[in-house]
Amino acid sequence: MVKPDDLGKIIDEHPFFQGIDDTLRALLVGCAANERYEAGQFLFREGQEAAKFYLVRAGTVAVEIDVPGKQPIVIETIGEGEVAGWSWIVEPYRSTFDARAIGLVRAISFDGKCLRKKMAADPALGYEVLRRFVPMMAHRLSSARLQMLDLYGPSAKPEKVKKAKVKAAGKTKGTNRSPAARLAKAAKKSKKDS
Amino acid sequence: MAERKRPKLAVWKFSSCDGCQLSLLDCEDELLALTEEVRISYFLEATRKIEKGPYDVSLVEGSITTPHDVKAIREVRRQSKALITIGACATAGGIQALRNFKSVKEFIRCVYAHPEYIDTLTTSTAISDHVSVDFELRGCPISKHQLLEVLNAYLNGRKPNVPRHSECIECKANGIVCRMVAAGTPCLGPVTQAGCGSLCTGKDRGCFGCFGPMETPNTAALAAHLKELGCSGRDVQRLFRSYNANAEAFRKESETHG
Amino acid sequence: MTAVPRDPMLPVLFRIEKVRRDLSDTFTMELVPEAGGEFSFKPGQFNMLYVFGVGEIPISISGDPGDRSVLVHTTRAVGAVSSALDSLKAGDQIGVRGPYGTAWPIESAYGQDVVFVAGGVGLAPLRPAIYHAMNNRERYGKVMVLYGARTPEDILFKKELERWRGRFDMDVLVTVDRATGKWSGNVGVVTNLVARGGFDPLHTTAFVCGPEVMMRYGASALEKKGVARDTIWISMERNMKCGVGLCGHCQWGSHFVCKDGPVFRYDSVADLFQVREL
Amino acid sequence: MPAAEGTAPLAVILDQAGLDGLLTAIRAKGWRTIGPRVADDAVIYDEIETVADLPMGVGDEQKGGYYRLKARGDQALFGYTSGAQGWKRVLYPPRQKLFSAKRTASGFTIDPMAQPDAPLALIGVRACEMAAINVQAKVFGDKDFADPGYQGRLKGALIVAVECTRAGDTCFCDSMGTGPEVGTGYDIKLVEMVGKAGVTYVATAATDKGAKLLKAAKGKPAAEADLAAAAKAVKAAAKQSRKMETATSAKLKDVPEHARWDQVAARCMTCGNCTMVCPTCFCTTVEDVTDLKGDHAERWRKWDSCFTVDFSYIHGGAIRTEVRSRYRQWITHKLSTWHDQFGQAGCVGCGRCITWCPVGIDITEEVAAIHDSTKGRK
Amino acid sequence: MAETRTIKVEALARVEGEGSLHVKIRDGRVKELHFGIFEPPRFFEAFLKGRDFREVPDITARICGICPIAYLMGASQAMEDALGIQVTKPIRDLRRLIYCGEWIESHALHVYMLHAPDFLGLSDALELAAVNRPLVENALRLKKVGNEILEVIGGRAIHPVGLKVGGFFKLPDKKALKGLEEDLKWALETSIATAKLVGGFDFPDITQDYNFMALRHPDEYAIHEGRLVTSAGLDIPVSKFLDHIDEEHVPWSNALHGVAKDGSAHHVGPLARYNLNYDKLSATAKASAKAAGLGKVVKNPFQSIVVRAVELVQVCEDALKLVQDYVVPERAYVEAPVRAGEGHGCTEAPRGICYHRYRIDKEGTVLDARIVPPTAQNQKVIELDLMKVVEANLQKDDDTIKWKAEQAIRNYDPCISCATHFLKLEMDRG
Repeated sequence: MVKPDDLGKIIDEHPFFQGIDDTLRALLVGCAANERYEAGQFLFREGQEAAKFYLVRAGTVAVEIDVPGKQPIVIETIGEGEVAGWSWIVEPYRSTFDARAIGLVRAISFDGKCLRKKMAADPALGYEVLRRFVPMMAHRLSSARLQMLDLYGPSAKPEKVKKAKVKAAGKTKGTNRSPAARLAKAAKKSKKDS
Repeated sequence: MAERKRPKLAVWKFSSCDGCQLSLLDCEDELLALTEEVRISYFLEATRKIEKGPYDVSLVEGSITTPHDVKAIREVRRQSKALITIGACATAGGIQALRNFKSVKEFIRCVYAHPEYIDTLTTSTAISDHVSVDFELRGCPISKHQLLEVLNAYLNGRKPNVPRHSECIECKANGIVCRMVAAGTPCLGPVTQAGCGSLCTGKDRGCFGCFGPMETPNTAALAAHLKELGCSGRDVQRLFRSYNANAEAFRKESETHG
Repeated sequence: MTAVPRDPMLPVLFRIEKVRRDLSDTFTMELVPEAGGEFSFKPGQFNMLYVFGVGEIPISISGDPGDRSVLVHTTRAVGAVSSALDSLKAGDQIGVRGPYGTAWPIESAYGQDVVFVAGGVGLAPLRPAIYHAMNNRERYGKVMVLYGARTPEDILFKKELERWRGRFDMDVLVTVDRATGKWSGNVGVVTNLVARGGFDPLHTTAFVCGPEVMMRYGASALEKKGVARDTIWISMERNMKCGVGLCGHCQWGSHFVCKDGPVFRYDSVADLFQVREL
Repeated sequence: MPAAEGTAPLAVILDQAGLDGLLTAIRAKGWRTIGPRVADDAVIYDEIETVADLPMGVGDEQKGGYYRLKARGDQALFGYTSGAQGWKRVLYPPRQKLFSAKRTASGFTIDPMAQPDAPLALIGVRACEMAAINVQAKVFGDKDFADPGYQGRLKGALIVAVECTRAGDTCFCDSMGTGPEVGTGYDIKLVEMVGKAGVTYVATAATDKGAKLLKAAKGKPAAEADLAAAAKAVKAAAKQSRKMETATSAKLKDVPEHARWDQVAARCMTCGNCTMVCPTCFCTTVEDVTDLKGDHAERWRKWDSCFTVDFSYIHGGAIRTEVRSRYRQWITHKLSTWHDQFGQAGCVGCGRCITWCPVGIDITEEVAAIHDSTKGRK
Repeated sequence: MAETRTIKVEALARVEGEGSLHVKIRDGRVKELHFGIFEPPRFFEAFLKGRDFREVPDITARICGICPIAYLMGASQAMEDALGIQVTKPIRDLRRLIYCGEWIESHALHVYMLHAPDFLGLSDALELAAVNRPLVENALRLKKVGNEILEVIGGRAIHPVGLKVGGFFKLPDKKALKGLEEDLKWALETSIATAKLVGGFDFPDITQDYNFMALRHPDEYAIHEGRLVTSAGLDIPVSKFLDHIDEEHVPWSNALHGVAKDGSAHHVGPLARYNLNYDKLSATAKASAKAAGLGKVVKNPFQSIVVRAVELVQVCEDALKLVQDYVVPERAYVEAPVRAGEGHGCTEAPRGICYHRYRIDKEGTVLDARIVPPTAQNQKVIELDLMKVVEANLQKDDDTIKWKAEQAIRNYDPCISCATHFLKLEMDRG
């Protein structure tokens, strides 16, 4: 088990809460837990209560949408040093996507209810947490927009040619004499006539 | 050298004067060479021989003016790998699109005098209003040089050199003195697509827009200037309302005058 | 000597030695001069490639600047000329003019961390610089390649990227906009990779190449991370007909992209980026 | 003053017969004489043979979008102000073949264009036009990549400049510092003196080849008084009704979002006339042509204009789709960024873009509007 | 043989425009025969109303891309008539010259590309080129000479832009016309050879007693001016055309049939001109006709190809002379103050007389327009010919009848695009 002191140290080292005031960090530690997810395990599921958020320490978390009849669509991946989950801070506190561990994920989780209560009681903590969450959320939003742009350009697709059915058309029928012979004859005749 | 497979060419006609397809026969110096490179599979004006589709390239002349045309052009599209429309009728509805500006009432009176004989639509519209078109060749009539250029570019897999800019650029390159500036002659050149070879200006007359609107035509600015030159609203309307009357930019401008 | 200089508009004939398909629409050609000899260039420079009867386009050189025996170009077939290039085979000839334009100042980054940020086919113009860095690995701090592609199928030089990733002295991060198939890597835009850092921003030179929008956001992500504007470099793309500053098409503010660029220091052009339709 | 020997410039007085003799001498030396003549209601620069081809007694009236020839009532041959198009038509023709290529069994071969034609003698080059020729010489004379066609034609050319003795209504060379007096680059300079006794020319040579030709023309040596009268006549052309605000125009690149761009876009038709008649606009595009069989290919260079959509096309679309961006590109380049590129403005104040703009958009007025709106700031 | 046969040619080939043919045969007799024109109506007369009179020549030219001069000139003459203008002789000569150009182009096209293949059992001129390439190359060059005349004077071959009411916008310089001289000399020789050649074709033995109608001019083989005469003895000024010619609308065609007031058919075109104006042919043309086996009267419609060739000789010779004699006229056009009026114009298009009538108001705005093109007038005689041809070939198989019938139609070089433009008129009266 990780001791609260060690938790505080881990929190301090993670870029997200880097440099946070000692007293505030102590408050955070009270809501934190060390967690480990094996590959394929879900950190949270779409529609369920957003009970926690995570500081990812190692491994990658895929944020996904489940599509019936298809593979789930990965919207983004969250890696070491980043945060997974922000629905805990936004009413009605339900997760908007699935989060699944790709490979082993180690993270510090924070209990949302616990933290919200402390934030309400201590505006300094509330401000500090929001001050760090809002830029992260803004970054996610702008990244999502860029991702929509098809920034690197679509690939060229060769156009398919449709096959068509056509009515058979009338054939030209030859006559008993070749055109060359007729021409020659015409020329001869005209010579004779002139 | 390996024989290149000759693509099949078809020439189709809708409502028109036949002048644009005649342009193909007017390529006197190139016609025989052309037939060595393409196989003429359907071209009623030139041959009674008809080959089955699909066709590699279809040239389509004329505008859509009857219910039968509407069906026929879809069939042509289905049979054509590349569909190239040729001429103002096919690209903008042609002179016969002037009917589009008549009141429906008046028009119905015309049509229904003998409804049992005649089957016609109230509008004359461009081919691209009905099916997708791969390339539009402008002009009333088209320039045979541009026609050859498009076929040539197709055969050689390159982009056709058919500029979309104003006729003025062509005039200046040809060393023609601007009729509007130097003689006060009303001219659609600044809003008309190049390609004719500065024909009218070369003959001391103003451009009447037979190549249709250029890529970004500022018709309002030109119309204002035409009025400064002494044109009445009606004159301006007539100018924009001729062989490419139903091309959007010209149609809209013509509707604000009169 | 008053001889009239050789016309810069005349191509030199090269023969295609090898063609490799990279992606469904992207391919790499190796060319050798028909008349023999070597071809030297600086990373980031481009050539005008002429396909007989079809036309000419500017294409960056994507090969190793250390190998002068062969000229390598990676092209994506998007227009008539690039599609015509795509249809050529080994043994065919093309015309080449160049090399033209400015280069990635890869040597100015000696002693620093170098970060290559690439998007889509923008990895190709950076590859010569990456080769240079790897050929001179000891002269650099960290070497990072951050690469974004549309889907896993659109990742250019995939095997090479994997090989580089396998090296202990190089960091390679790849991300895609849309995960397909069995992709288990990063999903998200390439700027996210920049945001993750892993380099020393105060001692980093960054080379960014990709579509204009991607470079704009890529450069600003680097800036946010603390990399100074004057150590960020980008490579511009504009319509070019001559490649040598005579035709006027590639103007961008006061610059001719063909001869003042394509590689620009970010601080000298950041303002231009903000002007629409410049 | 006696006819110049040694260092002093050669100056002679020619009457019109003498001028004709000069033309004959020039042609005899193998130059193709290109000069002003009247065609299609304007003065154009075209092949001329004798003085009879020149526009005798022809003046012009020019204003925004307006050009009319006017009889002067005298015998002046250079009584107009500027011709419909400048000298770039001959020094950098609208269509130039770059090379032709032939398919072979193993690939193809490239044949460079043919050697240039007979050298050109440009007769009647004005101050602004001389300046424009020098501007283009810089554009096409980059240290790394020069255009051999332009440079070759210019090098082989004989330039006979003619001083302006009156300014047209669209002229503003004075404010651009490119006139009214002809700068450097010419071989012979003429000042046309229209007097009661007839028309004479004060002809000065600036180069050896100019001096040789002038000597052959056998004029009467010019006296001090003649030279003084000529200098005075040139001064009259400095009286110009239009003026460029050069301090503001050089800084246009700093106001890319000025509201004026939208205002001019309402009038601008993007027809490209201004760029075509501009004597310094140098943009070109290339066209590839083939024969039907695809065995023979050619590459041509054609004048292009930054007012076209295609000009800024890169795969997927054009950069400058809006009229405002295209007008802004043209005028900003001409007046502002040209300084960064070539150390001077790209405008020589000839006024052609004003006269030949069908709707009379006036480059000086556009700059003045921006000048007025930014005046007093800071 | 089957009791009932229906022969259909859905789309006629090698004619200008779209037409069709339906023949119903019952018990060995032609029961029904329709030469239909399904070219859609384009309502020219309707939209000419309200246009300025100066625009009419260019607009009516768009009726037909094959013979635009017939429209440009007919409309210009009608307007000149309305305004009371007479063009000068040099302008008149230049007009005849450009018209010669149109005739050369159109006749060369028809003789070699559209008609000759029929006599040789070929589908088209390209097949002919496979048999005898130099012949087709010559044909194309001949056609090109005609187009060059159109281009030099009019700017372009199809819908030239240089013509206007009163004359021309700009006159060609002497040098430009002079450049045509050598080509025309060659064209004259080639035309003579052409007449000889096509005179040697085999012609079905079919003759008809037509009522021919053509322009006739006292001094020349009438092309762009003259009085209207018929083989029945009519001799009227152009302005009286509508007193004698009427139109009927038949259900199977989008074109009106031009017929005489008494309901009889009249025949316009080369055969009519030849028979009515033989005396006005040049000596060369007459000699050529003789060499080709033609007499002074030709009543076999299939021999129209020979007559066309003879007319080629005539117009090449005319054009050559006009080119040689050309002096740049002082003025390009004649101008007159605009006034209200009515005017008539009639010229010989390559395929027959083309009539125009307009009324304009005092501002020069068109009040009313009427155009009767040649093919509309020939529709009825074409049907009469077809009747004969089909009956003479009843024992043959359908394909042969089809071909023969097509050939009979092609005798008239029918320009179907022209024929359909005037439906609006008919409907007005309905």
